[in-house]
Amino acid sequence: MTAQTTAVVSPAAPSVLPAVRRGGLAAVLGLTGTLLVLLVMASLPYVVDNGVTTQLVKLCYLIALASMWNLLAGYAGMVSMGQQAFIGLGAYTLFVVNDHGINVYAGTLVVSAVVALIAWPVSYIAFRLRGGYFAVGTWVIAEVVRLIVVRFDSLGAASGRNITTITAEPVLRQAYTYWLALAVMAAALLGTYLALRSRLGLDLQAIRDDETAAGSLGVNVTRGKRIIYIAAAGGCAAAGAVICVNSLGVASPSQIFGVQYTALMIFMVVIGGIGTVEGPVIGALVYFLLDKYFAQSGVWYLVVIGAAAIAVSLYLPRGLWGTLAHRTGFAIFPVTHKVLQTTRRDEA
Amino acid sequence: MTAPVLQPLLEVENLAVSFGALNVLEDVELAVPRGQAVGIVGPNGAGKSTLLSAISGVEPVTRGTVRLGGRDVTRASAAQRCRLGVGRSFQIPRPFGDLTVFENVLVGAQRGGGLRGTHAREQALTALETTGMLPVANKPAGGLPLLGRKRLELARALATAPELLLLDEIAGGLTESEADELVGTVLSLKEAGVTILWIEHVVKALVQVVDRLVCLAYGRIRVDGDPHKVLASPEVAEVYLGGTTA
Amino acid sequence: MTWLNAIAQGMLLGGIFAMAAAGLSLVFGVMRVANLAHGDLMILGGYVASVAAVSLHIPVALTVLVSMAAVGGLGYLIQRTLLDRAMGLSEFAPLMVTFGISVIIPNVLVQLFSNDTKPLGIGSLGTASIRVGSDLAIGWFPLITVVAAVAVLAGLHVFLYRTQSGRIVRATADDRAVVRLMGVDNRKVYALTSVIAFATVALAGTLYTMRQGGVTPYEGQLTVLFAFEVVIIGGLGSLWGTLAGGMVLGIAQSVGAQISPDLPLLAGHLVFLAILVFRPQGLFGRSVLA
Amino acid sequence: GGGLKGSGSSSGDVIKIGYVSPRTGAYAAFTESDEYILKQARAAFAKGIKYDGKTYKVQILDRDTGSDPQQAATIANELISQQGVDLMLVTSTPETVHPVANKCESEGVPCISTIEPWQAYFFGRGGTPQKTFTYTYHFFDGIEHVVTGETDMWRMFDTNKKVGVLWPNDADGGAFRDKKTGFRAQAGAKGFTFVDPGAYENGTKDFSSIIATFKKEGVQILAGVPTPPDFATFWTQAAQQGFKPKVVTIAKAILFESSVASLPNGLGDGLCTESWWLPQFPFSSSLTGQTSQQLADGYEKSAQAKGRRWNQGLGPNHALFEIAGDVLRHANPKDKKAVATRIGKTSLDTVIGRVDWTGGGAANPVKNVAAIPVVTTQWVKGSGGAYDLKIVGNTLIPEAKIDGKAREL
Amino acid sequence: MSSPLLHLDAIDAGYGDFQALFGISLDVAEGELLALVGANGAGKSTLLRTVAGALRPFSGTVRFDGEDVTALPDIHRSRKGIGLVPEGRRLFPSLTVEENLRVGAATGRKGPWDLKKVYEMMPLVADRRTRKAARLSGGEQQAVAIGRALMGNPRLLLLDEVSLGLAPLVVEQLYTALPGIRAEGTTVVLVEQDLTRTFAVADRIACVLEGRVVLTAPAADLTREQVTAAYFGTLEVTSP
Ligand SMILES: Nc1ncnc2c1ncn2[C@@H]1O[C@H](COP(=O)(O)OP(=O)(O)OP(=O)(O)O)[C@@H](O)[C@H]1O
Ligand SMILES: Nc1ncnc2c1ncn2[C@@H]1O[C@H](COP(=O)(O)OP(=O)(O)OP(=O)(O)O)[C@@H](O)[C@H]1O
Ligand SMILES: [Mg+2]
Ligand SMILES: [Mg+2]
Repeated sequence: MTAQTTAVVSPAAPSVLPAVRRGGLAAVLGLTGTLLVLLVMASLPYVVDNGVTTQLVKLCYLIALASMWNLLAGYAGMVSMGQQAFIGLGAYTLFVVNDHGINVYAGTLVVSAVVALIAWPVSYIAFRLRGGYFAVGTWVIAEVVRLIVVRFDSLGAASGRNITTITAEPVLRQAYTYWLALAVMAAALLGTYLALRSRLGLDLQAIRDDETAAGSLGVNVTRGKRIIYIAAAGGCAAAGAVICVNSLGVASPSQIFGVQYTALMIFMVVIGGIGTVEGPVIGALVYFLLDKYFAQSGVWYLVVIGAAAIAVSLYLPRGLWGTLAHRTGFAIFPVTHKVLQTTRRDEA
Repeated sequence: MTAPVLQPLLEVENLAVSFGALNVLEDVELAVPRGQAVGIVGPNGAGKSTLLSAISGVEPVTRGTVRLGGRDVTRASAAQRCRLGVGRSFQIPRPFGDLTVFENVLVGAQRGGGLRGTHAREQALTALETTGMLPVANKPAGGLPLLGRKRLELARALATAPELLLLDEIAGGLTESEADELVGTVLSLKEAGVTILWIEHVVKALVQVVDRLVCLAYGRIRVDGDPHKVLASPEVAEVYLGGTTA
Repeated sequence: MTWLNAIAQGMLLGGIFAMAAAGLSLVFGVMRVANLAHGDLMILGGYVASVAAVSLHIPVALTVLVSMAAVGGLGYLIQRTLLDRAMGLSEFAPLMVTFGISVIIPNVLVQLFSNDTKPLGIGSLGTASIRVGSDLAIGWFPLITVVAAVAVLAGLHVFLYRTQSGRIVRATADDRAVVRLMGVDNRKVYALTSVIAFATVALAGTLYTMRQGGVTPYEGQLTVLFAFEVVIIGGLGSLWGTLAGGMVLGIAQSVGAQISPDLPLLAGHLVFLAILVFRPQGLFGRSVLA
Repeated sequence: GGGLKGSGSSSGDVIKIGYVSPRTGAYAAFTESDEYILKQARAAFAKGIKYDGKTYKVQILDRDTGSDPQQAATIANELISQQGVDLMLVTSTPETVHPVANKCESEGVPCISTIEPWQAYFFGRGGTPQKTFTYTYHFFDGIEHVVTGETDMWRMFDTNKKVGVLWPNDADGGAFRDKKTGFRAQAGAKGFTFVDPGAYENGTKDFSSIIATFKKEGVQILAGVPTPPDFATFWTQAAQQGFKPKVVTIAKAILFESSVASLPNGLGDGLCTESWWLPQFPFSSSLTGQTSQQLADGYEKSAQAKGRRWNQGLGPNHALFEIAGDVLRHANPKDKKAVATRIGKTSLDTVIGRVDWTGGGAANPVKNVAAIPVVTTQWVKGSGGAYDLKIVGNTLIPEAKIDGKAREL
Repeated sequence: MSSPLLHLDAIDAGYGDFQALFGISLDVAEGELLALVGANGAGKSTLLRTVAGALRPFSGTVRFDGEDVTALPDIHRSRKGIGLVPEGRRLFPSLTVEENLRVGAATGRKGPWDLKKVYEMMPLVADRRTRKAARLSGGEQQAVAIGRALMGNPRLLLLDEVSLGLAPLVVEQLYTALPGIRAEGTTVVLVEQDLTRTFAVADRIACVLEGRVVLTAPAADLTREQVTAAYFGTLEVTSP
């Protein structure tokens, strides 16, 4: 259509329109602060001994995973129960890439791309389904992927496999692993943030709330969903590769392809606050700390985790960060728009 | 922009839509020239909303063609048609509940309107201004009362800068003065050259705007022509108006 | 004959799946709560039955009822104290609540009963079968399970689609606020439904435990995916669909096994995906609602 | 990396021993007696360990993996990098042992492990006779023991020597099926023929096609390494469908009494398995001086047992600490390389018999492995309904007395 | 004089921090038909919701049939005979039309309305009895929503935007049926924007402006001009 029909302006409309703010200073501060934190984290291997950084590897991949699930479910409305498919594929593709002589650190990038490419055809099956059908469907897809992967003897069949070619001396290797995990986390976090601030971000939320209406407003619904599905697959694969590097291999395919990863992601996202960029980070941090300090308390620890999941979802349904943000309107990564109402607005 | 163009903006030919055994629309033929405002009336369940859905691409058609400016869009998705200039409102509003009113409208400006950045924002704000929604721009759309939602439907459609605007019952539930205001808005759109297809049971509001009226009943177009003549026709009186003039 | 046997065994297996999915069909299909604790509640049902038999010396056949009553009662409590609130909050809240329950149940069971298998013996019934020729054997207990599944699903169907209470249950699932305007206490309706659903789950769990001879705390996860698959193949909200879904999955697995022993799970999953690609709303699904 | 900081190390006069085990989660049955073992070990090391005239305090840091390999890796990281452990002990299942052992190997921390067939441990982690490990050592039985134990058992009966096998598609099944090092390769030579229907998936709910194959082939001997729930399903269906082998020797699934007792209709009676440790064993602990029987009794009577009976995990997990004590007394505990080298030079009599990394041969098939023999045992239903494990074959451990007569099913 | 069927006294109500109603006092006598008019967002729906118990007022009392029902939840009010056709239809989408109607009867109240009578009154509904509510057109849904409320045999029927989305013919049928409904003894409170209709059926009209009742008077005593003026607050508040 021709551009001139932008003339929907009613003749009576005043020409001064209110301004729209999207974080403004807060966004700049938030981003700068985040970059600073990332920089500090990146320099940690020079400052503290590797006991600290090796622990942080787990935090990094947890944040990456939680962010990916939040992007899928919290922003694009795709409640996937099958992200473990891509975590597992990430780990296993790393073996393949590694076997072809690419080192595991650079390999992670390749892995992420390869798995994203695999997710593309998979999305055609998954997107036939909606709601509960989608959730269970993606779970089954993950099982199928596992059952196929374990048919390859070269991948260790059902026994798992080890990374055999990490040769660097321990201190350096641990630093590399940490930097890799940090990079994956930063990419997941900043990628999510940038995607959400782009036009795509708003599209996704519209799709989540009502696909039909979104389509009628010109949003290419399947394209938007597909981009996110593929991106989240790539992100989960990178996290899977980090997991694999961190534990120097896969000890059990049924574990790396296990649905408990999805349960964990849901847990972190809901605890932190679904549909906020910061929520998954907080959720991951909470889980990380719980795990670090209480995992040795035997089965009661798990009972407490279960009870915490119930309590938070019932009494802080927006999650920790979501509640805070809702009460104070504060955001480190602001993505919402605010129309600044001017005083001159009551003549009509 | 309303230079005489022979090609009608919208052409619907031999259109049929069915849901299983239920044939909701059959043999619908409709051509709307550029700049014209056409009203659609008809009994409940006649298939009016379905017709809008078929034109806007929300409902797949069973048979027939939909052409937009001469271009066959029967297979095009709703999003494609929107970008080609079709804007619509839903009879039963479908707001993006977790987004603010402004963001709801911004979606339309960015995608349907194909705009970015400040341009998109300005268009969205203009659409809100036009529909009187600016004061609630920052409210979550899910919290709007019914009529607010209906106005939001209109605002979103406007934000896509449509060439063809499909309206589904936007005047219901308005007081007389509110309805008058709405009529004014729609008239100004018409003056700006927007082609309009408007379903409305509040016939009084409708006839103030439309150049032509179509009565749809039982899936077919029964009467089509001058609004007053159509309303006066016995068939319309029988299936739709039921003796009273609203 | 081997193929006939494969199909017969598949149907018996299907009955077990359908039984395991019956309660889920009500909770997930009708009440629309993706109950992640389904498998663990089944296991809990098995534990209750086992304790009733071993410690309380209740005749094994009656443990089914004890388990249904106990777990049904638990369902009432969970619904009133946790799920009611969760269902009013968001779609994720019930998911998280059931996730929490699914973590709590097995770990409390471990704490109480250790990891050892908790037995529930049914004597010779566990191994008895009807022989047809040399290649076809129909186990009595699997047969009983199939009959129970059909009976439970039929009962649930009649309840949901033929009685006023059932209609009210479905209406409540659609719009919990509006049923109140019709004088319906949505919380009582849900509590009733939960009692029925949990009792059904307990029945399935007890039969499962009897079939295995016993139960261990972490076994719940093993069956839960099958149950979800069955409900989805059949179509959400359709009880007959659940029965059909069980049969489809059972036969797919056993025919897959007939082709090669490493195939049954894969075959079942692939049939599941194939069905959904062509019928995204499931076999008997009332197509997805807005 | 120029300024990179290395590990924080523990203080000079405390030896830190890490002990990683799946105390909760799916594999917890193997480690039921951990609390008791740890209590004993702490008591035994309370006076410290003396090396080269210096007495070191001993601190045991026990960690639970929740049966999760990622958690195992995380814990290993923590123990190594933050706690600076001097020696790592890890037990039970590849999912626990591999992540920890791999970490130790790559960080240069000595590590001793057990309760995982040694082939799965060694070959599964990428070891070959040429490419051995420097820091990580293992002691446990291997397929060759199972083969000997089981074939001995089979030969006690008059059968057609046709063996049907249940080898699932998992780590254990894979190790048993392996063409070069697996079960079939070793037992085939002894005149048995094998019917292997294929690598079924764990969690299979219908075994009728496998049962039909066994029936068709006239299988009279059943063997395998199924998981407990899978075996329960299989064995029940076998009974329903009239498959009655004469001898059944099953590893893993019937390790624990409760899994045997819960098989329907007394189907557990007469099933055979191999045992790596029993109270009947004529060995005693180098740490506490207890005999096997005393260890079992001590456990059953202890508060930590909470009324449970002894289990097979007790022996090897106890032995881990025996070896740890021995190694640390004979090498500079603060020199990881030295400790690792010392493990490789250890040959110790423990509560599960001799653990020997020195001699080569059957007891030391590859550098990092001390192979532990097994006895063949049969579950016998006692009068009270309880099941007892009777030794029915002792070829590999002749010192262990036969206390039951093998009988056909 | 007998006490009014519905008596509202100084009702303040709203949503969270937002107050929508300010000190509303209003009586509706048994058998009466009261029409509520007012601009968009004036608070009419909020008022009806407060009466039905779907919304609890911040302060004030609601009396029904002489009894203080302010603390009584909606469930019990509907059993006592307050029936609401909610704004936006709110049908049960997965149920068929007939099932929707049957659920409406869950109030357990005896009375004139049953399936047969609803179908008789609204042929539009009768023709679609086996169809899923989710599949209905907008007007069809509205008709079913009215039928569903009637199935509860209310003593007090609250109709919010009753003719919204209905074709003139159906509106006509509905208004033709109204006297019949009232003849059964049902009291009606109606929100209707069509003033011609309002004047034709209402006994009394109440104008709501920004959460306050600014005018109540018998329909016969009012002119259209007075009512429209009340919409904009340009009319002096007259107490009835
Ligand atoms: N998805 C569907 N499946 C089955 N029937 C449908 C579906 N959508 C609409 N219908 C039916 O098609 C008919 C036409 O519906 P439509 O919404 O087009 O009517 P309408 O003319 O807009 O009526 P109203 O004036 O009441 O809005 C209705 O009888 C409706 O029940
Ligand atoms: N759920 C809600 N949450 C917050 N505010 C609400 C809600 N519903 C209504 N409101 C606000 O309460 C006020 C009164 O709304 P109400 O729906 O009662 O008006 P109404 O007179 O029925 O208007 P309409 O003619 O638009 O239906 C409005 O300002 C509206 O924005
Ligand atoms: Mg319509
Ligand atoms: Mg209203």
